[in-house]
This record gives sequence, structure tokens and C-alpha cells, in this order.
Amino acid sequence: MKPPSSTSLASPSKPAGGTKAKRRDISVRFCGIAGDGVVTCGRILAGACASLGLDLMVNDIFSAEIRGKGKSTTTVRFSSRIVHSMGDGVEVLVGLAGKESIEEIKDVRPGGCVIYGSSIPGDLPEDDSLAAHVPPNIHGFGVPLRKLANQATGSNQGKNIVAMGALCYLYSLPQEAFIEQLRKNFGRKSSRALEVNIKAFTLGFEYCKEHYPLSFELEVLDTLEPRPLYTGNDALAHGALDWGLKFFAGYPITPATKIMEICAKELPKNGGWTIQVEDEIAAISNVMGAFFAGKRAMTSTAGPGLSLMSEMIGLAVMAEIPAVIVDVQRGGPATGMPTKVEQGDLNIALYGGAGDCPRVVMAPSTVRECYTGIQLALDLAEKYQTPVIFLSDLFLGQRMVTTSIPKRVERDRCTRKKPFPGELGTYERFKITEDGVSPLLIPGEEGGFYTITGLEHTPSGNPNFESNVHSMMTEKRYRKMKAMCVDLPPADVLGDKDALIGIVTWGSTLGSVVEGMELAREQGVKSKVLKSIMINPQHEDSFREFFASSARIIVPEVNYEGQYAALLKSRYGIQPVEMHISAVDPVSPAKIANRIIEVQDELTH
Amino acid sequence: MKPPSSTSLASPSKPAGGTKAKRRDISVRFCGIAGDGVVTCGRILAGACASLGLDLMVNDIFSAEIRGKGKSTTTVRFSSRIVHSMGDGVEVLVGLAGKESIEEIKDVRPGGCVIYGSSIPGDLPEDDSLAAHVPPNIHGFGVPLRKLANQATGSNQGKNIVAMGALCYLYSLPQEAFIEQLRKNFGRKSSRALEVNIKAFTLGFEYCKEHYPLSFELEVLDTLEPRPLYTGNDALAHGALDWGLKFFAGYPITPATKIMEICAKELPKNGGWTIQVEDEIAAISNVMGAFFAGKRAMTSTAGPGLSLMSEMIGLAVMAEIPAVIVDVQRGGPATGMPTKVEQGDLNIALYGGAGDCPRVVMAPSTVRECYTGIQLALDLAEKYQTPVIFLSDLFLGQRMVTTSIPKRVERDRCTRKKPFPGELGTYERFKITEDGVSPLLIPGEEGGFYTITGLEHTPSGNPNFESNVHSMMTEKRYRKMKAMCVDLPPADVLGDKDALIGIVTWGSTLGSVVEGMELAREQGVKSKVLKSIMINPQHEDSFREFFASSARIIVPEVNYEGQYAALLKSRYGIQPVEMHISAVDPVSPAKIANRIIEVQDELTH
Amino acid sequence: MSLLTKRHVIEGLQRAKTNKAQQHRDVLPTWCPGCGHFTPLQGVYEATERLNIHPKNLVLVSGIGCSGRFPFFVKGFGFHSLHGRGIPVATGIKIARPELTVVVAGGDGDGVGIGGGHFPHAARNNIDITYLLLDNSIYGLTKGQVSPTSPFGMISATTPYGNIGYPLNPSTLALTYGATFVARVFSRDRDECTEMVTQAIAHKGFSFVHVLSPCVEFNKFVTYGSIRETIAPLPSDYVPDDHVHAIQYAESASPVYHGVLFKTAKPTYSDHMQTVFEKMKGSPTN
Amino acid sequence: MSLLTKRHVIEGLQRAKTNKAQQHRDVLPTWCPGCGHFTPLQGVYEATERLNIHPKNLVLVSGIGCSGRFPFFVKGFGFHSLHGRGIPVATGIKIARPELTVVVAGGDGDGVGIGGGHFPHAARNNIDITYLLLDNSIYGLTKGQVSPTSPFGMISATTPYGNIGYPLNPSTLALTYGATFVARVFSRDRDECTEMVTQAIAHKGFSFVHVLSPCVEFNKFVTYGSIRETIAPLPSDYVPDDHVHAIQYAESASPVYHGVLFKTAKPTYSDHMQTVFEKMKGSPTN
Ligand SMILES: Cc1ncc(C[n+]2csc(CCOP(=O)(O)OP(=O)(O)O)c2C)c(N)n1
Ligand SMILES: Cc1ncc(C[n+]2csc(CCOP(=O)(O)OP(=O)(O)O)c2C)c(N)n1
Ligand code: SF4
Ligand code: SF4
Ligand SMILES: [Mg+2]
Ligand SMILES: [Mg+2]
Repeated sequence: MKPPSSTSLASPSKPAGGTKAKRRDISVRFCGIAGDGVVTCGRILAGACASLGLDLMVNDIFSAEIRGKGKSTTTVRFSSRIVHSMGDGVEVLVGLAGKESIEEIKDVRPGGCVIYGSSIPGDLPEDDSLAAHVPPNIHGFGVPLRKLANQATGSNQGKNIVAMGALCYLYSLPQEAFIEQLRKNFGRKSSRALEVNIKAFTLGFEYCKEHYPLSFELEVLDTLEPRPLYTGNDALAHGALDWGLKFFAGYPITPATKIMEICAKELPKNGGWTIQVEDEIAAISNVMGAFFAGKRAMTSTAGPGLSLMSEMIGLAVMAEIPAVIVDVQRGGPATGMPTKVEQGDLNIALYGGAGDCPRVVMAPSTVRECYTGIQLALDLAEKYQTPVIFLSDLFLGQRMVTTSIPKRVERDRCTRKKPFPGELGTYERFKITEDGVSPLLIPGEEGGFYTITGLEHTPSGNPNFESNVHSMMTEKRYRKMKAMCVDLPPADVLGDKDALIGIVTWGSTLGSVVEGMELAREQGVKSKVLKSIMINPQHEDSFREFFASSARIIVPEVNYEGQYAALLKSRYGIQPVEMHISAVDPVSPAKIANRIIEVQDELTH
Repeated sequence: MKPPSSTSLASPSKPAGGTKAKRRDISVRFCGIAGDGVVTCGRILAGACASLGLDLMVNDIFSAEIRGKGKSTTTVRFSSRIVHSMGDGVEVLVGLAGKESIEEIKDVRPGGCVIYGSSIPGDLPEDDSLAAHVPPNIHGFGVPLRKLANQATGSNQGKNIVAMGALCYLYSLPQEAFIEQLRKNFGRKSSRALEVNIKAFTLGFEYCKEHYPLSFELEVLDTLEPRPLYTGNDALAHGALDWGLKFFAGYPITPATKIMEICAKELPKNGGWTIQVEDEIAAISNVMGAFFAGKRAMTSTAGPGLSLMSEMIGLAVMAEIPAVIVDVQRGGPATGMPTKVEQGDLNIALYGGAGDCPRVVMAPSTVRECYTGIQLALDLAEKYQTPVIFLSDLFLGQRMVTTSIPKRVERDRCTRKKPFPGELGTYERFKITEDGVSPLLIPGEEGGFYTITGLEHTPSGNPNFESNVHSMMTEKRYRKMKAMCVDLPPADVLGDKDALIGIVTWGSTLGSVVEGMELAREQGVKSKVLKSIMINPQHEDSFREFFASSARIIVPEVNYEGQYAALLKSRYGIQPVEMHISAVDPVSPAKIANRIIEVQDELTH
Repeated sequence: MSLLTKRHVIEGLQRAKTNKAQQHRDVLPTWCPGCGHFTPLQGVYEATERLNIHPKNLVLVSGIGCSGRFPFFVKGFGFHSLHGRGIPVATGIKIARPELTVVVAGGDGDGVGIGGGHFPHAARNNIDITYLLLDNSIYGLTKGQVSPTSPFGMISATTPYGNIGYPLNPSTLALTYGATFVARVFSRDRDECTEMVTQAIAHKGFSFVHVLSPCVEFNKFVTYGSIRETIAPLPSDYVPDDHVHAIQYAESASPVYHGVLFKTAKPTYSDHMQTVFEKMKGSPTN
Repeated sequence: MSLLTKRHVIEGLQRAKTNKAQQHRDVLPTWCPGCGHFTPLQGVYEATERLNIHPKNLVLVSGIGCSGRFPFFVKGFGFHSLHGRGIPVATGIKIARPELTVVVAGGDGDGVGIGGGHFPHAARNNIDITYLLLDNSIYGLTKGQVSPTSPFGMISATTPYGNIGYPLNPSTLALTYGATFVARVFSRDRDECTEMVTQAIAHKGFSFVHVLSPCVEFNKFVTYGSIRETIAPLPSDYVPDDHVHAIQYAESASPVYHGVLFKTAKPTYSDHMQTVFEKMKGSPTN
């Protein structure tokens, strides 16, 4: 990673003053209640930063309620270096709703600041005033948000944009980038909307310029180009759409619904279709029907929906029907916590089938991998005639980041194995082959017929319950899982290859782990992490090698049971240090770093 | 185990001749097609043996088809010692359908015999004639089954009873016991039916007496009393009925349907009720509703149904609702092999829930444990407010054995924890307690109200998604699993306690393991087995101790993946020798013995 | 148009007397102001008071959805189950404890979408429960997707080019399934709603109330305004005792009729259970 | 009474011409002699021949049950899915490949019990598939338990004291759900069955054939004899174009009418998809 240059983003007209505190990266949290425009703030700040070529990550946290008084926050972390995670704490808290923001102050890092709406003293009881709770090691910037908003818009609306102006000034960020975002955001509505919002922004900016000489500044790298913004759900949907998806069947469920909504919009543009069906059982049934009929198909859901699909996924295994099932995990069990993140569905993804029921389980770690990974999922499903469960999660699905989506590559990586014309006379749907994959005719194609079934069956597909037939077909179904390895990406080692502390994690937790490793490294403790999008099957040799080269293994994951750790223990016979991280919020890199350091201490003592 | 005495079952009038070959136990297989009366044969032979106080086990194997030409077999193994399993091979094959029986000959042990319908030579093509396939080391007894049946009944019916008479003579079994069974079986229909069947029996007996001097004889123990016969499904249903079951909701599925059918008949006799609902989701929902309302309730199903219940079981975990779910396992995945046995549903039982979803999983090993185990299941469900998955299987559920059902004991082992009157003012449905169990008010009881929910919630039951609340409640849910250990039966060690080879198995496979151990012991190799009806939670200390005292662990189970072995590996860090036995037929004790001996060889070399 | 808002509920609360089911617990309804679901909630408060049902004997069951939050707002025992599963849970409760008053509340997605396989059976078996279907023709809680009762052509988050499915009619379904009390009511008509809910709870057998209950947040097509334009009371001489007639009136799209569509006396499931128990008593097998 | 037995099927096989769907594959039907399900099977053989449907374009979908074995006996592509899931699988197939002829066969338990939540939606969306419901009012494959269409009072393995649920009427359900072709036929009437199946497959839109198809093995209450006593053809002047009228005739219990109850022309789901595609072409967002 290149060391940061000293260039600053401040507009050239404004000399970089020596009084400005330098920041390597900045996290800003907007906190408010419904109607405060918290999400808009996040989008505008993110848009501005992305247009400046910064790397960033946005995380929204909504309250449980439908609407009403629930609190919500948006946090934007931006940097000129790679942003792996939401980090620990924030630099800036923008308290749009004063009272609700008080408990967020604990997350503001020392030396950071709080922007709050200043009001006439005594207006509020002391306990409810944000200003009164700002501790001495944090800068408090009072801005008369309501007054200035009123001045700009003639109403109470616009406090968020006033605060944005203040933020822009205080962190020496280029005004034009923000104005441009305001234009994008409000220009479409009406010129009056745009005008009053620019006014609000300017009032906030000018107020601070007038009252607060002190400011901060972000260190940046030299060459920065505007970057596109994606959420994991966006990337996943577009990955599939760009990879030949033709049919989507689904049932709404937080936090997966967005994927269906994108597909509903985009698929008909290319002759594809999205149907919202009556439940998740129908969704997976429709997908299997469509894939059986030769079209790439997918569904997306969360834990409750995946549970309902268990039986049909078993059929996909038995009858060798391709299917891609995206599970955007949320807190469980049961209805659980629909708006909170957890990595709790690994067990059901791996084992949630009656009988011996091998299935492919994948878990992307980054927004980019949502895009590339879902393409691999579609490929594997089609080529190996198997269900693929793709475990995203709420944090990965909803976080917004700057990312680069790769050009289409390896278009023909995995395609359906078709029977040779010569084979047709004796066509067998479930022909025994070395790799377990049988050549596949689809309806409408000439040369053979078959009936697929969830009953155990002979190679030609006829029901049969003899012991040797069952063994032969079970082996075939498991053999595909081995054969698939040729098409799988290798498991990568990140970090210090020679470190004795090895970390294995899965899914979206990787970002925090990478950042935690960097923090530990700053403390002089080296570590490495094995990154694999594949949970089952895996390149087992890479894992074995990694374990052999590590003195201690740490397995951090966001669930109580240590679901991945259990798999690794049973598959590889290791005895790892397990980190079962409680759900709800993104994983703290500092906690990871601490654990790495602790383990290092144990190793050396 | 007492050594067998030399007393024989032969009727006193008939002196035990020195020519009779002694048998320690006898297995008889009847093989025929629909209409041949194979099952009747099994029931009569079993009834006769049970009335003589012998121990026995019966296993029926039906063809896949609804009716039609499918072959079916019934095997009865009886002995004056404990019959742990179906054993390996059979002593006698009774070929009611000649052609279909040919492939069964391979299972007849050397020195055993085949009873076949003799006919005029040339009547049948050589290939289809059973007689032509009897090898020299097996005795063939031709009996003109059809002719004698015709003589007795005036029709082709009754071949089975003729064969039964032959069997009775050849093995020196007491005629009266058979006549008594014929009376029980046909007496209810009409006196004519009884008469012709007794005639058929006698003709078979006399024919053999006339033609075959040679015969066999069973060694018996001294004191033998008539024994009752139960299948696992019978025992399970009656166990629940005797233990306060008041409601059963279910959906038919082979091989579990029988349990519902018994409950449908019996429950209304005590003011209980059975409803056949629209699907398995409704079944588990009904059960949870009834248990919520304070009544002991249960459902039974097989793998496909258990899959469908996944989501509701998650709710039972989250909302702490008792539920007992019996899964009579059959071959999988998907519709699989409805009439064949497999232990393939352990994974879904343990892990088939979204999120962190702890549940109790039990697996009885014997018919007797079906009775006692389901009572424990009901108790644990009620006391610990948790779903309990009870894993029986087709072989255990359908096998018929002589067994003793214990008297009602420990009636108050586990009862619902109720709030103290003083607690009512501040009643909290999910109160945090040391053992994780909250005092429970049920609808209609006075003093407090609550709403249970599948959302994460506070102790009072209100939805709440805060990190600390989720941690606290997750811990509570897992804590119950630990606390429960006080109510669990210990894990028993069977076999030679000082052996270095330790076996851990689960469910119905135990019987074959015990017998395999005995066979290995006869070869001079000692071993021991740990028997635990509890899969989760377990008395982990007993397991650790067992593993510590064993040089090598063998884990035999009837599935391809080694589902239990995976649990043991990850839970205890052991590296067992795994035996993944292919499904379909009962497990061979000889295979177990061989593996024990092999492992012993490895240990000593 | 006078919408029902939280204010109404708070007023209701203030009027409430202790130990009556009408008083909800410590949780204030979390619905959006103006949400149609407030009216049937108020209906349950008043009906249980009128019928003098002690809250300890009242069980509210629901699935998931905005409508699914119903039990939290009522004093009594509540079972907030899973999406679509309110009816089978309630069936189990009722068979186990016939003396309890069991009310199920659920949305159109919950009851006609994912739970659509359960509805027919509680109805045909004449399980003595009351089912309030709060129909806003949208998935509210998940923020605005089409539902099985959404009109053809409706734009929603998952039908950006318009809904190409035709809607089901929950009142007709209830009739076809064999419900023994079927009423339809508009959430704007607070008094009628209370009246219908009261009759439904009082009815012995499976009673169904189809509440047209707009989602002010996400449904811009089916609104208080759009419903008001098509709705009309059943003719004053309408007698709700003819099944085919009832279906005909239930199916009518203009006007959409409200009122009691059908009502008949028929032994309930529990009644039949009793008959079996009686028979058993006399029989020697007992 | 001349029952249809395997002999008929074998005769059918012998008459079959190669490459026609009427010829089943290497699997002979495993049903009991006399089972009602043979007649609709023969119906599919003859209908596909009459309609000249090439087996490569024919897809038979089913759930689980005796009826579920249907696809194995037909030449074409078959999808023997899970209990109750034939309809959603067929929906996926049809949307993905509208040019295929998709026929679903299933039992009363399969379609009205466990699969009862799917049936309404394929019907209301007018998915262009044919659904043959082989109704024997019993669970055949699992050896004789009550089904949602079993009459009140029926003794079965799970209702030893008589069924205390009231039956659903699949024809009425299909009508209420919006099926655009609904016929009822008695499995004894081989020619009418063939005719109905042919019309159903030829119909554009969701077509439903309710086959009264006795289980000779397990149902001693609903039999060829009992059905013959109650069944009658629709009046000769009956015109199957009025929905309420159709429901009235479908509901009738004595007599139970057979024939085409309802038939209407309505754009199918695929038609509406096409309309959207057309619109997209013209739009600049494409
Ligand atoms: C199995 C499952 N699938 C999906 C969801 C997500 N979900 C929650 S509520 C809901 C639909 C709500 O619509 P409706 O039932 O009409 O109730 P409303 O919110 O409109 O009152 C959905 C799809 C879920 N909780 N569980
Ligand atoms: C999920 C699931 N539950 C239960 C079963 C067992 N089962 C197989 S067929 C059947 C019912 C058959 O009845 P029906 O659908 O009427 O068909 P029929 O055999 O009468 O033609 C049942 C309950 C199953 N295969 N899968
Ligand atoms: S989103 Fe709609 S249904 Fe939900 S509370 Fe708000 S108005 Fe009511
Ligand atoms: S059991 Fe009944 S439904 Fe099944 S094949 Fe036999 S007659 Fe037909
Ligand atoms: Mg709704
Ligand atoms: Mg049937």
C-alpha cells in the first residue's frame, strides 16, 4: 500500500494552514429521527467523496419500527486509502436529533468532534441537550441548525443540509463536490428545491467559517478518480444480471428485498422476468422449474425464507437441478432482528437438508465479491447441476462502498455439459461419469426424455431403492463436490505470509479482520488471514497448508455458536481460538487486533 | 449374560434326538409377493415365539410400489437370549414366491435351509426355480405348498400357513403355540377360516414329518414367560400417551404415520385429540399453539416434513415454546427412499435452523427407549420450554420386538416452573434466571400477560434489537441446554469397560454394534460402546472420560457423510475411525465386528 | 376525511377500565399515523369490553407484518408467530383450550400470500376462532411490494411496470372455504368495524372479518380515497343466509359491498369433538 | 362397471405411434388395477396426440402421491417434484419457456392439502398450464388417511371415529381462484375425460380438470359406486360463461355435475409479459 502523500483536498484557493489537524481517514455519523434526512446526508457525503476518488463505506442503522419515532443513523467512513471496514468509533457526530444523539457520543474518538444544533440556553432540559454531553476531549461545534434551515427553506426542513455545510467547512472539503451532489439530489425535483438546499448548505458553511477558525483536513493520495458507488445488494443483482440471469422468483424479506426489486426493474429489459410469488417455497420451486427448463434463475431471501426452502433444496440435490439461493443474513433465530447483522445462517446453509444432502455454500467478503461471486455461483449451479447457497449479510448487502466492478471475464468458465449426438440413443439423465456430472438435455431438445425425481433413482431416472444404486448415486452426488474444485478460485493468504498467527474468517467479517491485522501490525504483531469465498467445497489443501504454517489459528465470526469454527474443527481437526462476536453492529477491528495481540502474548509466554 | 441351558422347546412328547442340530438363535425369512401373506407369516411366527417367552425382532421390507408385483420379505429372528439386531444372514428362507426368492438365497447361512414349494419338475424354467438355486451347503426342503394349500382351503391361499407348519416341524417348535396364534389371527374372522388354516398348518407339519427326518432345535434358557410385542412406533405412541400427551397434530408420511394413527385412536379416550392438518408447517404450528396453551403436544414426521418445520422450530427456540417433534428417519435426501432406513437427518435436526438456534436432539436405540425416551422428551420440552427433536428411524419404528415397558416412574421429573404469587406483580415472561428457565404463566391463568414473539425481545417480551439484549437472551437460550443436564440420563458404557477400543454410535444402530462387539469378543477382541440417548445436549464429561480411556474410537452410523462423527470431532476434538454405512438394510453386526478387529490389528501393529 | 390516528388509541386507552381487554399494555402501537390497522384494534378493545371477555381468557395470535404487531397492543395473551402461521397456531390453541377466546389478526400478504394454505382448513373445519384480515393490498412492513390482493396494473417496488397478476378476493375465499360468518368493513367506519368485530367474536364457529385497511405509507393506489369511491353498504334488504348469493355480493367490484355477507349456524370443530367424547364414554373401549 | 385397468394402458401403448406423447416410456404404471388415475393418463396420451404435441415440447410436472407418479408414464420431460409443489415448479417452467406445453398432475392431498397455498396463485395469474387434480378423497400413497376433500364422517386411518372436518370442493376453489377453464369429470367416463383433458390443454390460460378418480384400495366411502349415484351431466342448456352460475353448479352436492363448468378468454401471464416487453422496446431506458 502506497504511503499517503501530503496533498490535501482543500480547494487551492484556501491555503493548507498549519493549524489543521491531519486525518488519515474520517468517519462521520449522522444521527436523527424519521424526517431528519439522515440517509440523504449519508448519500450526499458519500457521493461527494466518491466523486473525489476517495474510498469509502457507508452503513445505515434503522430502528426496528415501521416509521415513527425510531432513531436512525448513517455513518460514512472515507479515506484516500482502502476502507476495509467501518472501523472503530467515529471522528464526527452530527446530531440532527439532539436527544437521540446523546448515546452516540461514546463512539466519538478523542480529538473528534460533535456538530450539534445550538439553541437558546434553557430551551431544553439539560439532560436532553446534546451540547451538555460533549466531553472535554471532544470538540463541540454548535450551529443554529434550525434557525439557518428556516432562513434557507422557510421551514424546519433542511437542518441536515445546513449541518453538511458545517461539516464541509470544518474538514476543509471542497464545496463544489457537495454542491454537485445537491444538484444531483434535488435538481431533479425542482429548481426551487435545489436553490433552498444550496442556500442551506452555504449558510452552514459560512456560519462555521465565521465562528470556528479551527479545522481538520484529510491526507490524500495523488491520483484520484471519481469512483462508482455500490451496495452489496446492488453489486449482487448486477453481477447476476450481467451473467445471464433470465429469471428471478422471490418473496420480499428484509434485507434481501432490494435484490428482487433491482431484478424486477432490470430483467424485462433483456427479455427476462421477475415474479413475486406467494412464499419462499414457491420461489425456490419456480427457480428450479426455470433452471430445469434451461434458464439461469435465482432467488434471494433471509434466514426465515431459507428455512422454508430446506425441503426443495434437498430436491435440487437429489434431482440434480441447478438453483442459486442468496441468503442476505440478518439476526436470528426466527424473525430475529430483521434490521441487524449476524452471520448465523451458516449451519442451515451447510446442513439444513434431510438425508445426505451436499450443497455448495459460498460467502462473499466484499461488495466486489458480491458481483463476481454470484457469477461463479450461477456457473457452478449450472455446470454441476446443484443448488448453490450464497451467504451475504445485512451489513454487506446494505453497506455502500466505492468499488470497481470487473469487466466480464471467463464468460465460458462453466457451461452445461451436453450429450454428444452419439450418446442420444441411450441417453441417461443421471449417467454415471467420472466427475459426477451427467450430460444434460433440456425440454425442447431432441434425442431423449426423462423424468427427474426426488426419489432415489437409477442413472436413467427410474425410482430404485436398492442398496448399491443408492450408494452409487450418493457417491455421484458427492463426487461433483470434489470435481468442482478445478473451477474454484484459490484461497488467498493476505497479510504477512510468514506470520505464526493465522486467521480464518468468512463473509463480511473479513474487512474488519484485515483492518484489525493492520492495527496489530502497528503494535508489532504480525498475522495473516486465509480468504476463501468457498465454504463448501473448499480447496482443502490451501487450508491444510495454511494451518500447518500457523502456530495458532483464530476464527472470528458473528454468531454465538462458532458455526464456521465447528466446520473447520471437524473438517481439519484443528483446535482454533474461537471468537464469537455478538451480532447487531459491524465488527470492531480493534477487538480483532486485541485478540491477535493476546494470542501472540500466549504464544510467546 | 447367562450361558444358555440345554433345555429345548420341543414338546415333551418328542424326545430331543441326537440328530438335531442345536441353534442359539434362529432367523427365518419369508419372501413373497403381494397376496402371499408374508406379513401374516411374520406375525404368527413372532406371536408364537413371544408366547413362548423368547426374545425376538421382526423386520419387514416392502417394495417401493403401492401394490402390484413388488416383492416383500419379513424376517423374524428369535432366541432365548437377547436379540440386539437382525444379525447377519438367515437360518431359514421360506420362499413363498419362488422366483423372487432366488436372490435371497445368498443371505442363508451355510447349514441353514430353504423351504420351497416343490412342483412337478419341468413346470418352471430352471432359472426361475428356487429349488435349482439351493447350493450344496444349504438344506433344501421341498414342500408341495400349493397342492397342500389347495387341499386345505380349496384355493391357492394358505401356502404361507402350510410353510409355517413345515417350519414348525423342522425346528422342533411346539405346535400348540402356533395353533394358538392361528386362533388369534383367524378366529375373529370365521370359524371356517380358522379351520382351514389349522388344516393347512397341519398338512405342512405332517408332510415334513413324513419326508424329512432331520431337524433343528433351539437352545433355550430355563424360565421363559410370555412377552408382549411392540414396534418402535407403538412404543413411542404409547409412551407419549402414558405420559400426559393431550394433543397430536400431524400429516401422514411413511414411516411415521402409524404414530399418528395410534394417537388418533387413543387420545379421545382420555379427552385428548388428534388432528390431521394440511401440512407439516401447520402440524408444528398446531403443536406449538397447544403447548403454549398448556397442553402436552407432539407431532411425528420424516425428513421431508422435518425440513418444512425448520422455520417454526426456530420460532420455538426464540419464543421458548415447548414442542416435541418425532422424526422417523427414512432414506434421503428429498423424497428419497420412503421404505428404507437411513440415519441421515441428524444434521438437519441439529443445525436446521437459521441463526443461533439451540435445540434438544435425542435418538432412542431400542424399542424400549422409544417408550421411555419420548417421555423424557415431553418432560424436557415442557420444563425447559424448548423444541425437542426425537430421531427414531424406519427400522426402529417398524421393527417388532419383545420388550418390557417399564411402569410409570418419575412422574414429576420435569414440570413447568410457575411464578410465585409474589412475582406476579412484575411478571416477566422471559425473566432472566440462573438456569435460563423463566417461570411460565399460561393463558387463562391470572396475574400477568405477555406476547411471545419470534423477534428478539426483552425479558418482558417486547421486541428489542440492542446488542446487549440480544447477547443476554442468546445466552439464556443456550444456558437452558447446560442446565438441563441435571435431568438427563447418564451415558452408559456397555461391553468391556477396560477395552481400548471405544465405539460411539447413535440411534437404532446400537443393537448391531452390541452384537458386533460380542462377535469380536468371540474372536478375542474386546471393545466397549458408549450409549447415550442424548445427542444434544450431552453429558459431555462422560464422553470425555470415555474418549480418554480409549486408544481408538470407532463411530459407525448409517449415512454417507458421517454426521455424528462430525459433531463428535468438532465437539470433543477427537479423530475417530468413521464407519459410514450405506443405507437401505439393517446394519450387519459382522461388519462392525470386522472393523473392531481391524482397528485392534492396527493398534497392535 | 377523518383518519384514525394514534390519538384515537390514546383516547381509547384513557377511557379504558382496568382489567378489561380493551386496554393495551405498555407498548404503544408502532403503526404510522393514519394506518388503517388502528380501527380494528379499537374494534377489539371495544368488542371484548362489550362481550365482557376477561383478558386472561383472551388470546391474540398473529403472523408477521405491520398487522402482525396487533397482539402487542392488546391486553391478554399474545402469540406473534411467523409470517403466515397465525391460523394454524390459533387452531392448536383452540383445540387444546376451547374455553379461550382466540382472535387472529393478519395482513393480506400474511393470510392470502404465504399463509394462504392454512386459511381454507381452519374455515372448513369451522374452528371457533375470529380471523381479522387487515387488507391494505400491499406488503407494508417490507416497504411496499405488491400483494395477492393488489389490483391489476398496480405499480409497486417489485412491479415497476405494473402488476400483471389478478387479485384474489379474501371475502370470496372465506365463503368458498366454508367460513360460517363473513363480513367486510372499511377501516374508516369505526363504529361498523367495532360492530363487525363484536359479532365475529360472538359468533360460534370460524368468523372472518375482511377489513379494508389502507397503508398510508406505501400504497398510493388503494387508499382511503379510492376505496371510498367504490364502497357501498349491502342493500338494506340483503339477508346474509344464502351462500351463492353471498359469493355474488362478495365478488362484486363496483360497488364493493360492506356489511355482513354471510352468517350461518353450524356445529364447530369443538362441538364435533364433544360428540366423539360422548360416544367414547358410552363405549366399552374407554 | 367397466373399470380401467392396466390392460387399457397396455392396449394404448400398443396402438401408440413412435414419437407421440401418448406412448409412455419404459415404466409401466405402478397403480393398482382399477385405480381411477388410469383414465386421465389415457386422456393425456390421446389429448397430446390429437393436439399433435411433440413429446420433446411436453413437460409433465407432479408432486408426490400415487397421482404423482404420472410423469413417469408419459413420454416427454417429467418433473416429479415434492409433495404439493407441482404448481410452482410448473409456473417457473412456463414463465421461463412459454413455448412448452406444461401439464401438472396431482392428488387431492397434494393440491388441496399441502399444496393448497400455491393453487390460488397460478390460477389468479392465469399461468398457461393445465392442472389435473386426481381427486380420490383420500391419501392413497400413504395408505388411506382422510384428505381435505373427504366427506364429513368418513372413517379413515386417522379418523377412526369419523372425519369431523367438512370437505373443500376443488372445482369451486378453482373458480374462486380465477381459473379460466374449469371442468369436472368422472374417471369412469373415459371419452369425456379425454375430451376434457384435450380442451384443457388446448385452452390458453390456467385450465383445471377436476377428475373424480376413486382409490379402489383405500377408500371404501368414495367409490365408483358412490360417485355414480350422485353424478349427473350439466344441463344441456348450460352455458359455461357465467362465474357465479358456475360456482353455483360447482357447489351442488346432489347432483354433482360433470362437464365444462366455466370457460373464458383472458390474457395469460405470458401475454402480459409480452406487453411489458413491447413497452420496454419502445422505451429509451432499454
Ligand atoms: C418467511 C418470511 N418471509 C418473509 C418475511 C418478510 N415479511 C415480513 S412482513 C411481510 C409482508 C407484510 O405484508 P402483509 O402481510 O400484507 O402485512 P402488512 O405489513 O401489510 O400489514 C413480509 C414479506 C418474513 N418475515 N418471513
Ligand atoms: C412433505 C411431505 N409430507 C408428507 C409426505 C407423504 N406423502 C406422500 S404422498 C401423500 C399424500 C398422497 O395423497 P394424494 O395427494 O391425495 O395422492 P394420491 O396418493 O391419493 O393419489 C403424503 C402425505 C411427503 N412425501 N412429503
Ligand atoms: S407502513 Fe403502512 S401498513 Fe405499516 S404501519 Fe405504516 S401505514 Fe400501516
Ligand atoms: S392406492 Fe389407491 S390411489 Fe394409489 S394406485 Fe392404488 S387405487 Fe390408485
Ligand atoms: Mg398488507
Ligand atoms: Mg388422493
